[in-house]
Amino acid sequence: MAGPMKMRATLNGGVTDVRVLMTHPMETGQRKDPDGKLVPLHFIQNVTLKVNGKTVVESQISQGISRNPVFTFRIKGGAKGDRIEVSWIDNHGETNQTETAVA
Amino acid sequence: MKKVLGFCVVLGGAFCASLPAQDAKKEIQRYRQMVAEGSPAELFEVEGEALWKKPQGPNKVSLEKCDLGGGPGVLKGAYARLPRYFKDADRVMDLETRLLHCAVTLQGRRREEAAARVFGSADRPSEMESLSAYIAAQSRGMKMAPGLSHPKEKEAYAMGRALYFHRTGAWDFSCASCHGEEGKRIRMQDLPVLYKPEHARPVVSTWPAYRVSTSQFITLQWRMNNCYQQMRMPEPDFGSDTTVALILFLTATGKGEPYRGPGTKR
Amino acid sequence: MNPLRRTLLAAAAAIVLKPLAALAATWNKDGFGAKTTADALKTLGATQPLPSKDLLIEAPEIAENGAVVPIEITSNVPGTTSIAVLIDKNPFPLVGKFDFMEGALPFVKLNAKVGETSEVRVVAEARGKHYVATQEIKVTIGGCGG
Amino acid sequence: MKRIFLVAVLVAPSALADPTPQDVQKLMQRDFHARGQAGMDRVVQDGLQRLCTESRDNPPAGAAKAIEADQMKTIVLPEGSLMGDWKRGESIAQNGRGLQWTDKPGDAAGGSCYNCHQLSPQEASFGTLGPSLRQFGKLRGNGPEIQRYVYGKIYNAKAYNLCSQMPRLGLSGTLSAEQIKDLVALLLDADSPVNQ
Repeated sequence: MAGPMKMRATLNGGVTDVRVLMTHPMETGQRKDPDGKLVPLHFIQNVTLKVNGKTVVESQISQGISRNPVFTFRIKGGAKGDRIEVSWIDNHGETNQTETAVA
Repeated sequence: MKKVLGFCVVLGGAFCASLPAQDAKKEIQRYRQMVAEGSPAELFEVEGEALWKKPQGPNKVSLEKCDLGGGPGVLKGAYARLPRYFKDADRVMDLETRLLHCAVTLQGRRREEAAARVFGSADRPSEMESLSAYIAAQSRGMKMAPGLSHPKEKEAYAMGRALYFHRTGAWDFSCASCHGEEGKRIRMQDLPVLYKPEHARPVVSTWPAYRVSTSQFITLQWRMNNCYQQMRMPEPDFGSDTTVALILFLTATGKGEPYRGPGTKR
Repeated sequence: MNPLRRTLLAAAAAIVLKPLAALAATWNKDGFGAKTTADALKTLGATQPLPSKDLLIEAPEIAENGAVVPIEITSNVPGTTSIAVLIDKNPFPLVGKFDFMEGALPFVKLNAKVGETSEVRVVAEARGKHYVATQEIKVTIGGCGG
Repeated sequence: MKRIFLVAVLVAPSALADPTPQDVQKLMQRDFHARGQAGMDRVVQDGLQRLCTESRDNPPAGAAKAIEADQMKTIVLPEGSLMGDWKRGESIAQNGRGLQWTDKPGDAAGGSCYNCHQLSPQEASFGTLGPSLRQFGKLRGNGPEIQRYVYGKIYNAKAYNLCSQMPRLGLSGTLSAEQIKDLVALLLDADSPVNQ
C-alpha cells in the first residue's frame, strides 16, 4: 500500500500555493540494496492537480525526482474552502491521492 | 586577496570549480534553507500519528495513554520538556526511552521485541522514528525545557557533561574531539560546539529530523549511536543511561530555544 | 463492517480511482528515456528554444547533496502552457514536464536528483514557441565520508 | 531541625560533583555492547586517555613528557625508504572507513585525512580540525629526517603532542606500514599534488 501524502493549500494575496508531499522511493533502477542486488526502477510518472474537480496541472515526471517528492504549484485566485485534489500514479500502476480545502 | 575555495563533483572528482569562500558559504546556507522548506518530514508525522493510535502487542492497546510527562496521553509540549525524571520508572528518560517503556508497560510487548528495530531505513522507517516525528511536532513553538531539578536529573546532566569530554576508544576520541572548538569543520560540514548554549540551541530545537543524504528520518538516539560508531567505539544500548545523559546534557545546554522541528539535516 | 457495505465501498473506490488513472495516461516515454538533453528536447519539439530572461530559475548554486536539489521555476513569458526541467549531466536528463491549464500559474517547485555538477535547463512553451533558461548547480561532498 | 536541613543543602553540591573518568567508564562498561570488530576493550581508557580526560587536554608538563616518551617507544620504523606511492596515499587520505562496527575487519581502512586536513588542491571538501598540509613537503623538504617525523606522527601522533585529537593510526591498527609510507609520499614527494 502506498505511504501517506500530505498537502497544504494557502491563499496569499490572490494566489493559492499548493504544497504536496508524497511518500515514494523514486528508485532509479541503478541503486544496489545491502545484498548487492539492483533495486528495480520504481517511480511516480504522473501527478495531477485539480481544483473543484477541474484539472489545472498535469505533470509527467521521471526517476530523476528526489525520493519522497515535494511539489509546490500555484493557482490563480482561489477562495477559502476551494477543494484541492492531488493524485499520482507510478510505473507499477500504483496510485494514491489526497485532498484538502484552501485555507 | 579574496580566499578562493574550489568545489569538486562527487562522481569522478576530476573537475573542480571555484567560487569565493564567502559566496560558497552563503550558497550552502541558501541550499539548506530551500531544502528545509521542501522537507518531507511531515510525512513521518502522518505515519507516527497512525502508529500512536494503533492497538498493538498482547494487550491490544494503542500508546494513546502513554504518559510522556504531562499526564497520560498529553502530547502538547511533551517533547519540549524531555528528557526528564519519571517516577514510575525511577530514572531519567528521553522520548524514545519513554516510548519503549510504554510499549512494554501499556502494550505488554517484550522489551527485546519492541527494541529490535529502532533504527529504520529509507524504505521502512522504524516505529520510534515515525512516533518521534509525530510527538516532537506537537511541541512546535514551545521553549525547550528539559528536567533539571530532580536529583536524578542533575546526576544525569553531570554524567552527560562528563561523557562529552571523556576520551576513549580506538581513536582516543571524545565528543569534544570534533565538537570542541569554534569554526571547525569535517570535510564541508560545520561542527557545532555543543557545550556552548549559542551552538546547542539551534541544534536541539530541530531534532529529530529528516536526513536528506539518506532519505531517512533520524532521532537523537540514532545520532548518539552513529557518533559512537564513527568514534570507533562499541555500540551503546538503545535508551541506556549513557545515551539519555548525553541527550539531557545537550538539550539542557540549548534550553530556552523554541522548538521548530522536526528539522532537516544534510 | 458488513460484506455489502464493504463491496459498495470497494466499488466506490474503483469508480474514483479509474478516471484518475485514465487521465494520467500520457507519459513521454521517448523523452524520459533520452540519454542526452538534445534528444530529450527533440521529443518536446524544442530543438532550438529561444533564451529568455522571463523564465526564472531559483536554485542554489551549490548543493551539499545531489540527492535533493530544490529548483523553483516561474515563467513570466505570456501564454506559457508548459514547463520542462532537464539536468544536462544526469543519465536521463529530462526529469519533468508540467502542463498548466486555465487556473494554474506557470510555476513549479520540485526537488531533483543531480548526479554531478551540471546545468539545469528549463524549457517553457508559449503560443507555439519554446523558450529556455539555464543555471549551473555545483554538487559537493558533505560530511565524514565514513 | 533547621540546622540539619542547612547542612544537607551545603553537602548536596559535593554529592553532585562531576563524575570521574572512572565513574564514566564504569557506566560505559554497563551501557555498551561489543558489535562487529568494535570490542568492549575499547571502552577501557589507557593512561594517556585518562590523563587527557582528567586535564581537559592540558596535562601537567612532567606527566605529559613521561607518557610522550612511552608513546615514542611504540613507533617502529620499517627498514629502507619511507617514501611510498603518493597516488595510493591520496586514496588512503580520501577514505574515511576502518575500525567501525560496520566495517569488515579484513578490508583495508583509510586514514580519514581529508576529514580534518587540507592536502591536494584538487580536493576542496576538506576539514579544518587539523592544520592545512598544503605544500607540506615543499615547505619542509623531504629528507630522511622529515620522512621519519611524518611516519612517526601518522603512526602515533601522541608521541609528539600527548593530547592531540589525531588518532594513533599505526598503533591502533588502522593503517599498515605500507599505507603510512604511501601517506608519507603524499605529503613529501615532490610530484605529489600536495606540493604543487
